[in-house]
Amino acid sequence: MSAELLDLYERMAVIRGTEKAAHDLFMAGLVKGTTHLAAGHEAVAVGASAALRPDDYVFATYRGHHHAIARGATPEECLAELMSRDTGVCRGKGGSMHLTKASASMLGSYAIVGAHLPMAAGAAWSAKLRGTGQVAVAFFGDGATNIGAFHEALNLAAVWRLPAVFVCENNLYMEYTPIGTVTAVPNPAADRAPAYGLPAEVIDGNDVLVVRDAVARAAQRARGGGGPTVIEARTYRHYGHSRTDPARYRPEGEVAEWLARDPLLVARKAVGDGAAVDAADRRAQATVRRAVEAARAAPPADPAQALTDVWADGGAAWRT
Amino acid sequence: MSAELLDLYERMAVIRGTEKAAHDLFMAGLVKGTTHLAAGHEAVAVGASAALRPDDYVFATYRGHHHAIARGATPEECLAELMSRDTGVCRGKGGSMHLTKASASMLGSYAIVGAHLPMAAGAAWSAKLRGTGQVAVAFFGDGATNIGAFHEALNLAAVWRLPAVFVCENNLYMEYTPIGTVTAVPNPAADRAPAYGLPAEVIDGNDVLVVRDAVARAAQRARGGGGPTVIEARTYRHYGHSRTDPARYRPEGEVAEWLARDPLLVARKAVGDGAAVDAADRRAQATVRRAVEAARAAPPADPAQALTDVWADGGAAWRT
Amino acid sequence: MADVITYREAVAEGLAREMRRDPSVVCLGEDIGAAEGVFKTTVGLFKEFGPERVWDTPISEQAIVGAAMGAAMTGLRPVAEIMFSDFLACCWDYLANEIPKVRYMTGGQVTVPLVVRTANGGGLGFGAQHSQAVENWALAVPGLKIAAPSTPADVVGLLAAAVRSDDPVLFFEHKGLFASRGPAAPPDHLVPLGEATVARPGTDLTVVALASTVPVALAAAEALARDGIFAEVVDLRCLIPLDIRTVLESVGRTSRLLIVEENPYQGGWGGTVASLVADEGFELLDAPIRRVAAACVPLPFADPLEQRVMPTVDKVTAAVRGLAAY
Amino acid sequence: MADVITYREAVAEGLAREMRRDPSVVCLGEDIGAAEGVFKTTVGLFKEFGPERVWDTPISEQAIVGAAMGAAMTGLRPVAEIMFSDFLACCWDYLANEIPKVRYMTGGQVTVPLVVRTANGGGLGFGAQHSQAVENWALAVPGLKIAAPSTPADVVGLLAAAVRSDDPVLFFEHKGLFASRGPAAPPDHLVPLGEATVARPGTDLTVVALASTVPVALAAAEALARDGIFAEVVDLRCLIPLDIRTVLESVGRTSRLLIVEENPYQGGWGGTVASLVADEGFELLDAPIRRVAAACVPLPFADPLEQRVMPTVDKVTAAVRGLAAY
Ligand SMILES: Cc1ncc(C[n+]2csc(CCOP(=O)(O)OP(=O)(O)O)c2C)c(N)n1
Ligand SMILES: Cc1ncc(C[n+]2csc(CCOP(=O)(O)OP(=O)(O)O)c2C)c(N)n1
Ligand SMILES: [Mg+2]
Ligand SMILES: [Mg+2]
Repeated sequence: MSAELLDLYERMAVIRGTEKAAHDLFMAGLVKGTTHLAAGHEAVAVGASAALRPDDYVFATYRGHHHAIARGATPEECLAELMSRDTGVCRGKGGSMHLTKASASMLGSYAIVGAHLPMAAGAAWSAKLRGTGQVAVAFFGDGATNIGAFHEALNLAAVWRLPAVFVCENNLYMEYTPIGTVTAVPNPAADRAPAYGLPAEVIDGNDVLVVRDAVARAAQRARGGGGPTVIEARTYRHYGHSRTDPARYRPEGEVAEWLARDPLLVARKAVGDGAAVDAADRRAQATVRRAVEAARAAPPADPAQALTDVWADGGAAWRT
Repeated sequence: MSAELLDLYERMAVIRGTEKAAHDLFMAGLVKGTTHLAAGHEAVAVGASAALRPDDYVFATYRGHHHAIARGATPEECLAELMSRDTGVCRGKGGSMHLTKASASMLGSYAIVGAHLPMAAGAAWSAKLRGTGQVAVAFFGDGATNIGAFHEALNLAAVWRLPAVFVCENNLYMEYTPIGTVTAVPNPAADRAPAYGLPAEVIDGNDVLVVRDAVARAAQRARGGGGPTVIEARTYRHYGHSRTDPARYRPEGEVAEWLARDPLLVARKAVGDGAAVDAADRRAQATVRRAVEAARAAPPADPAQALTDVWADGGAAWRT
Repeated sequence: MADVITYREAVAEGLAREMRRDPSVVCLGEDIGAAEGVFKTTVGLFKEFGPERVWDTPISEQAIVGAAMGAAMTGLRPVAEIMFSDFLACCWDYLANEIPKVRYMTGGQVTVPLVVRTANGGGLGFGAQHSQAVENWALAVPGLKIAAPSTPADVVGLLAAAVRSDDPVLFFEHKGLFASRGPAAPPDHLVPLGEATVARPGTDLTVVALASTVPVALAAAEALARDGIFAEVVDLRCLIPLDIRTVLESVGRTSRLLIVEENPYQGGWGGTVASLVADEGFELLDAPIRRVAAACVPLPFADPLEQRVMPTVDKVTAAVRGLAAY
Repeated sequence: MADVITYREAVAEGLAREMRRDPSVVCLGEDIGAAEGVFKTTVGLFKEFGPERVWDTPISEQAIVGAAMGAAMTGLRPVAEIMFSDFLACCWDYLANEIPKVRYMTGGQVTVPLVVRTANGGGLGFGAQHSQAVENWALAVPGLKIAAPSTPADVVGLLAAAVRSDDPVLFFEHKGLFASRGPAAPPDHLVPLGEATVARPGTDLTVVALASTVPVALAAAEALARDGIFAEVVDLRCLIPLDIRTVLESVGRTSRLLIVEENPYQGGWGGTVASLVADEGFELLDAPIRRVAAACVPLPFADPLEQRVMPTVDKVTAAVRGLAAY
């Protein structure tokens, strides 16, 4: 039994539990707006994080709970954000779609599809110019591969040989529409990599070790001056696109097949030691329980916060 | 000697002469703003037009004099436009960058790089839905292959199997910067085609027959329901990017090499009959001379025109 | 059809009516076909008109709107959906530089009869990138017509006008109104572009509103009437063409003007209305022109913060009282 | 350095000063390096600072501004060039939805100290897609600072403030002013963002102008002075922060306000200024607020048409006379 794998399992379980809690809190009317659960995608976030340095930059999407937590945002501050608490990781100003933990180099969750890929290229450019050896990673969906920013970012990163890693979480669907119906190639990210002279891998995104290893290879290449890599991690979301979506458009057989390949099950099997995994599950549950309690007990977001933080001086004044 | 080829030669010579006139008129202070001469690119426009139906749609760029004339705009109405005459093809409202001859299915010259590729996809979509058998062709520069609209247009056209042809005029430079320094692949258009599952050809853009044949194949494929094709025509501009550019950034040897491959020289050789070509040259010169005279004699653009044609009712009212 | 329908249903109804009437009307957008729209505003269309008239697209806003433009130039009347109006930023070149200019810059050679529909506005806790009222971006662009209905019947009537218009129309559906109800539109209902309406007559002051701020203004007027302050509420319905005549006539009766906008003050359409009145209606005014607009901040996620930022009935009521007492 | 320099030279000078001062300042854009810029506004930079500080990019406006954002979040101070301001439409998502919002929506966790420079405005016969004054698109977006200098010295001083600002700044250089001349900026010249200046004092009426309309207003004021009409010209210099105090003080002295904008009337910044004055300065006014703006059409190519559309000295002079006689 590998201690590292068990640890990765527990991290995934914490994410799973946190999102389950978010879902329940939504149903209880304590979370407003919308959420895009990443349940099923945990291995991508946890595997990648295991391969990265703490100061490597991460950019994620509106479906970003797993990345925020994998990079070091606490379940409590994430749930508090969703529940509009003053202790939320963005003080209630971001919400589910914008979880950000800058102190852990998790530089944001962005809700305009594809927009963060150029930002990641820019962070990689900055790392290169400053000579820090940092890598910048962008996580994005299959649907994001058809938007212009994807193209521009990959070309720029390739030409400037930037230390960037582009990780597509291909979960087969955009919101409700299968990616295959609107994309001209079978692997929406990997099949585009040659257009930028970039290496690509299609990997099993539900196996945390496979993800870890692929990201490690890409990060090493990036740090060594070898430029960007495209990784297409095949995975699946357990819930619908967002809280309003029952996801009926997905064939039953497909859902069952992927649930059987749940990243937690895959990791559980790989650990081999059922008792150890059960113990990890219990620890994860306790972590989540404490987080829920703390978030519930936290003070509500402060309306005065609405008029701060537009400018670097902390304020929002636009006129004299 | 092929009569068709001689005719194509003469068409190219008319375009060359018209642009030379535009240049001279600029120097004489009779053309304002800017011009982007296509001298050197004539074979692309004339070769493509020879392969297309009169009702096939064409979309071009700010470097579009050759396309407008090849599709049926007269030298006179083009020069009149450049000279701000009321008889200009756009009544003085477009200028050099926006030559358009809608009645000849030449649906415009667009000055935002890459913007017209989605439009061409849309025209192809419309042709397909209306069942007209028309094809839509977008001509664009090498530099346009790095902008997001290129990516989105090619993917959409591929997925919807639209009757579109994407013709890149690769003249090796953007404004002043060599395309190779900012593009991750050697053939900026053709090497991207596989990313959309599209066939591509790299062709000699200075040989009018080569262009004609390649576009004919692509148009046939498109009309037959085979979807879009990417054609990358290698060519060269004889002048700088625009009238203010002496183009010193280009190595002398490179310029000389390409001038020796001037599309008019290539066609002249292929025709074989020097006397016939000389006669065609004389006819072309006469055509241009008449056009210049007519444009010079035309009335200036009418300031009242400034406030028309915003809306389909002919007016510009935005309030009651 | 029911007597009362939701704003959301009105969108689908308005589209269906036009698609039945004119076979050249086609729809395209993300998830609008088989899935019937993320906001359920295209329910029934795919079933009735099939995949040749209702097209699911990739996430390619530039291709969606750019293709709509090319199609509109060549014989179709496309209705493109941009899911959230914030995403207009992803295809802004088409809305700002291409679609509204091509008719003019070709000297009238081409016409672009298209509609771009989009879900606009905040109040639902969707955060900074899914909540903006962006009609002001469009207002600054010559060549776009801009409609923003506040009631289900107006949705149907303005959509009919928009689809039939030979000019490009940006059609803002307000997310916060989708669930609201109102009388269904009569058959063949058509509301011409550029005609404001007096949503509630009054004598003491004019409140000009648009889309989501119409119900806010009406609620405030209702509350104030109980205190003997009678506000006239003008629903602009369109920003371009702008029916300033109706506003000036109302101010002629009331001598006081309050403008209620969902967007921030700076750059907002209220500035255009205010400056027209401050010029052409200067002599009519007995008091300063006031505007209730959003704070100049991105929209925050949390409810209490969002309420602090956006115009509310309380803020409008307070502003009316202040102005009436001036 | 020469005592008098061009506006164009001032841009390169301003950039060089900041790059010398702070090694974290880097430039990126199309043709700005080896070619020294399409408008020759980056002359000398590549030679002095080399390819590690001055980067030529592909034609990828989204990547340019998006990468600048990522770099600004991680320790650099990028200055991105968007060649013509019309092309901001090609990366509008970054200017409208990402750069100005990320600080707020992360609760202040990140800061985006960047400058986007761009050549703005018309009058040169560049046609509809290369001539717009688009500062109003930005005005409607909370979170962007907006500078638009009218003189070479202000170019240097405002550029210094912009680069040093920890907030994102959209910096509009006016194409029509590039060839104009003015006194060079003294060493360490800095003009704080958000401070208007009285470009010419006067007593009879206030003319508020920006960038290209400042010389137009000054020329009109000069001509009118000969007839005994004394206009005070306020050069706003920035739209955000907006120095409305200086405007209100001036109107307090003159009681009359004319606003001169290059953009069309609807959606223009003049509406924001007008509505602030129509509210907070209502009692100061002895006459309607007037605006000279462009016609609501795309910019035409031909000279006589462009002149018909844009604000000119004659139009301003006529408007001042009308207002002074009111
Ligand atoms: C530019 C843009 N267009 C559309 C949307 C609406 N939208 C949000 S998520 C989504 C689907 C994205 O699919 P994918 O990239 O596969 O990511 P997933 O949600 O599957 O993780 C869409 C269309 C958006 N947020 N941004
Ligand atoms: C979106 C956009 N970015 C930048 C420009 C400025 N610009 C005009 S032409 C040009 C170079 C285009 O190069 P290419 O596509 O190779 O065409 P060519 O001029 O060589 O025919 C550039 C950068 C523009 N018009 N549009
Ligand atoms: Mg997906
Ligand atoms: Mg080129």
